[in-house]
Amino acid sequence: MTVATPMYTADEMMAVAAARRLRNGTVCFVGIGLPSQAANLARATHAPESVLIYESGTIGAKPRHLPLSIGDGALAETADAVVSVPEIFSYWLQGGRIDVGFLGAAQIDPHGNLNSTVIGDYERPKVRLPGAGGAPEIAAWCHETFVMLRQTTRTFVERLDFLTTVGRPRGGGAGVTCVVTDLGMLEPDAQTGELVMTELYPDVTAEDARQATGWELKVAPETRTVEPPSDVELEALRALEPTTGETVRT
Amino acid sequence: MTVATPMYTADEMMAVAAARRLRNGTVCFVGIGLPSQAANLARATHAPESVLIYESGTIGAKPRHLPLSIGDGALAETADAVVSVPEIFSYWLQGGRIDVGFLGAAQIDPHGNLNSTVIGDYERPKVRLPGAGGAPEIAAWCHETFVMLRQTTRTFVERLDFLTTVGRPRGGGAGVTCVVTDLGMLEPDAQTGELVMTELYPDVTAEDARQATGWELKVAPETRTVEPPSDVELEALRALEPTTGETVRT
Amino acid sequence: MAEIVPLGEAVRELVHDGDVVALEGFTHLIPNAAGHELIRQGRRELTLVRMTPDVVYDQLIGMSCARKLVFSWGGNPGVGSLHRLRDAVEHDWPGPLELEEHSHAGMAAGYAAGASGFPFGIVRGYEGTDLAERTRVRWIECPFTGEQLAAVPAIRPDVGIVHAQQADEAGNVQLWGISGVQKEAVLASRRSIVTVEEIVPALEPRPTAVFLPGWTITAVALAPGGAHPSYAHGYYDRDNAFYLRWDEISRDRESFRAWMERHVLDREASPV
Amino acid sequence: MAEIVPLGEAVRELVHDGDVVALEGFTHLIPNAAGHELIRQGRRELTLVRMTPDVVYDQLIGMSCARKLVFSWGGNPGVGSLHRLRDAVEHDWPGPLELEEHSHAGMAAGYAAGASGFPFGIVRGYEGTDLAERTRVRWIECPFTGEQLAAVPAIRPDVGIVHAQQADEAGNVQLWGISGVQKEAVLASRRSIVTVEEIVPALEPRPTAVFLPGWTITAVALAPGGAHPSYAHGYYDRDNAFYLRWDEISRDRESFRAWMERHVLDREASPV
Repeated sequence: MTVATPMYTADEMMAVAAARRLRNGTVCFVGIGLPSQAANLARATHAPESVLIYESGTIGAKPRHLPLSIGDGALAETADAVVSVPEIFSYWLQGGRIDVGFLGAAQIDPHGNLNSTVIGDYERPKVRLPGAGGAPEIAAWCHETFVMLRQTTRTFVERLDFLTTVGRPRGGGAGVTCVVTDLGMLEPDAQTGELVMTELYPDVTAEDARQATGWELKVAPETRTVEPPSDVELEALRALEPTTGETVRT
Repeated sequence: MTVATPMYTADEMMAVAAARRLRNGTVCFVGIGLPSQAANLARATHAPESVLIYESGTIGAKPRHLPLSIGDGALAETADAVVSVPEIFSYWLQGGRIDVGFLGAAQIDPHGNLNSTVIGDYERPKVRLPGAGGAPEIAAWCHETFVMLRQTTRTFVERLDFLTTVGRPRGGGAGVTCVVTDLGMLEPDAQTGELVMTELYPDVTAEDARQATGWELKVAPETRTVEPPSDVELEALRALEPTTGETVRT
Repeated sequence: MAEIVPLGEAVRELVHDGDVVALEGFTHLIPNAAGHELIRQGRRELTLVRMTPDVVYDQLIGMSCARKLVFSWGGNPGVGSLHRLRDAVEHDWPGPLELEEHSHAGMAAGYAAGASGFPFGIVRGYEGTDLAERTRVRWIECPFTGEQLAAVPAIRPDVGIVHAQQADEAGNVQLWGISGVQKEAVLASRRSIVTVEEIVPALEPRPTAVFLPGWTITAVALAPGGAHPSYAHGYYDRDNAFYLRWDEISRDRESFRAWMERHVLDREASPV
Repeated sequence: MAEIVPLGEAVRELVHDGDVVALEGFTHLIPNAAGHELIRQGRRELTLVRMTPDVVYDQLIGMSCARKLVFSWGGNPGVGSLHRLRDAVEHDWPGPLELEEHSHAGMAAGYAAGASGFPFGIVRGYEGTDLAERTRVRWIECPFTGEQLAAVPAIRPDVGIVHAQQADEAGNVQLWGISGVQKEAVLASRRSIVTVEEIVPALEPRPTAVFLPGWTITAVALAPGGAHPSYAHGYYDRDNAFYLRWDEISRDRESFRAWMERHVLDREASPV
């Protein structure tokens, strides 16, 4: 059942905006949360042949609902293949066969470098974050990397508290080519590599974006306005919502 | 049906002599031919829990008949596990978890070094042999290595034409601890590491062994005489004979 | 050949204070029962190794079992922080916790090197990150191309502990579904304990199965439900509700203590 | 995504004179039909790569397709010598053959490195052997322990060719039984051809199965019986009698030529 004027959340707008950038057949390396939402939405709409690889070793996973963890049983059950974690990171990721990697982060700097390790001093952190996980090698070896995080002066900082992942690595890939936020999208400048705001969501102004950025944000002369999520996109996205967390014992 | 005084071939004596040296539960890395015969004979007689690993990736293979190649289907069908060839050589062989490795060779020198590469000059060989295969790492990483080859002045040489495999490597294992020939057995001297004839088959004299060796063969003061194959051993060994090579298409 | 023993006995005989212990599991088959037994037996000064420390490591840290953590991603998957881990790192409660952190690729390479008997593994990573100074990485040059690569030291735990679906009477083990680095963790460790959902007369080969021969394992212990709140493919699903609840339970030191006393300390090892 | 094409077309478009070509198979699933197509199309100056070159490599060498062989064990398994290989090395007939030889462990590490995008792999071997001077091995020092290890260069063929039991319509491939280094050979190669016994509507996961996604393969070609005289697990057994007969056929240059003309040159590629 569709709604005349769709209401949607910021997360939904982010997932839809990222999903639209995936061409059909793209091989994606995805983590949990927004990336998993975006990649599965793409698979459920315009990119049915996209291949989802989770670092838990599942290749070609086709979950009907979003997994709560990257190792949920649904991923193994629906995957074309399940391989070991050392193999996923050697033959598949570092082997350079993945088109698009998705990353989140706690902080990003003007060159797309990411922090997912600590807020504050490393030895005595204000907030201890989960850490690197697969991020450094995902950014280095996927052909391109999409970053998804909310845009605030606390997350978009001139200087990272800790550099976990290099935005433009000397790896096989192009590094971070797109940052999807709750205000719009940024892309690196071809010359300088500095992130530039190139797309804005409906009712978001360039000034809003500047206010939400901890550095002198560059905004493209002609920013595109992103189409709001369509009914079809919203329905597909909401149909992916995880089932309740109740456990079934057999 | 048993025979009163068993008649047996030199190969059968070699296989029996080698098999007797395997304790029950030994983990063996075996190649085709005499080593495969010896290891399977041990499994069929006094060492039923011995584990056979073939370099084709079959762990715990239990063939009813001797395979003609190390990759025969019977090995995969009867194995506890089948792993990739890179894994067999990394996690299993170099990982140092194998008790006894078996090797053949075209030439052996007084220190148990082996040649399976060429006879004559490398650039213009008289005989081009198959090459190293798994031998160098088998000798280096199995806890001990048994060599099986016929004893003649052409195979037992002072100087190898080519050193393919080190007899006492600086690896994890003891290297060559036993050489089983068609005349008896040699073991390295604890001090010098030089091979000493320690056991002789029935009706074989120390002089026979010296005549068949291309160097000044040392013979132990008290050589043991090896028991001839028993009826039980011969029957078990002959029951392992490969089935005919006719192909079955399904 | 693996001995089949009660879990309590396996932990008592094979895990000592100060050991380097890897309880591995990549969201699936996490050896929670074995972790609880370590807590009940009051192990101290452990170096805990795991790519993805989650609830059971949060519990071990909060119960003062660990002096050091070697890891690559430490969080409550799909939920958020591990509050006991954060409390230890941010406020030294219940004591200070030394960290050695890697990327997933680096740690996976370290386990594979350990299983292969190599002193190190190689990764094309770490370059340009602050991580390089915070982990045990060295730079080596490819002798053929001159390319610089990161070398990570082999991971060689004193004890590797994993959970599997099945073992047979001889102590051979089979697990299937997402297998993570469990095979490497067992093969890289000096001693190993495998807890299993059940002991079956014969292991029937399955797709995606990882087989560990009994002769590569020190002890096998029966622990039905031993992976809960994670899952055992073919036996029970992931208790997602518990992971969400743990966020509440573990946020506060008192409620954490109370929960541990009620659900772990006052409990017996799973009977055998 | 792999294209499903006739074998003749796949070989014509993907394999060029002078290419480095790996037709892999460890006694099982040896891509003999593909090798015969290379001979029929008269490829020249190939560098042939394979751990265990057997009959089909003997044929390629005897038919003047190869200028170099990269290998670790070259023989007729369970029978003896490869006479065409020996004739080329010992008497330069039909032409000289350059050799680069490794140990199995070294070559397996080279393939794994190639599949992983690493420039080299490491082996604890070669030390003290004459092989070290005859192969492309360099010594590196462990930056943590100082131990000396052998580095072997990554194997990166222009074309990797393997045979599998099944593909689906999308060009996904599944093979099972002994899988050797086939996965590594395909993933390490710039282009790849997989010949299959049959194309099925859907691949059903099996124990010991190796799955290669269609997007890692350049071309899939139907070639029923394409592994003969080796075997295809679940389809047909190894033709041991042929391996014995090959010893006779290949001993003599004329009988070899006659056999090749009759059984390979005058034949069409397996129809599709």
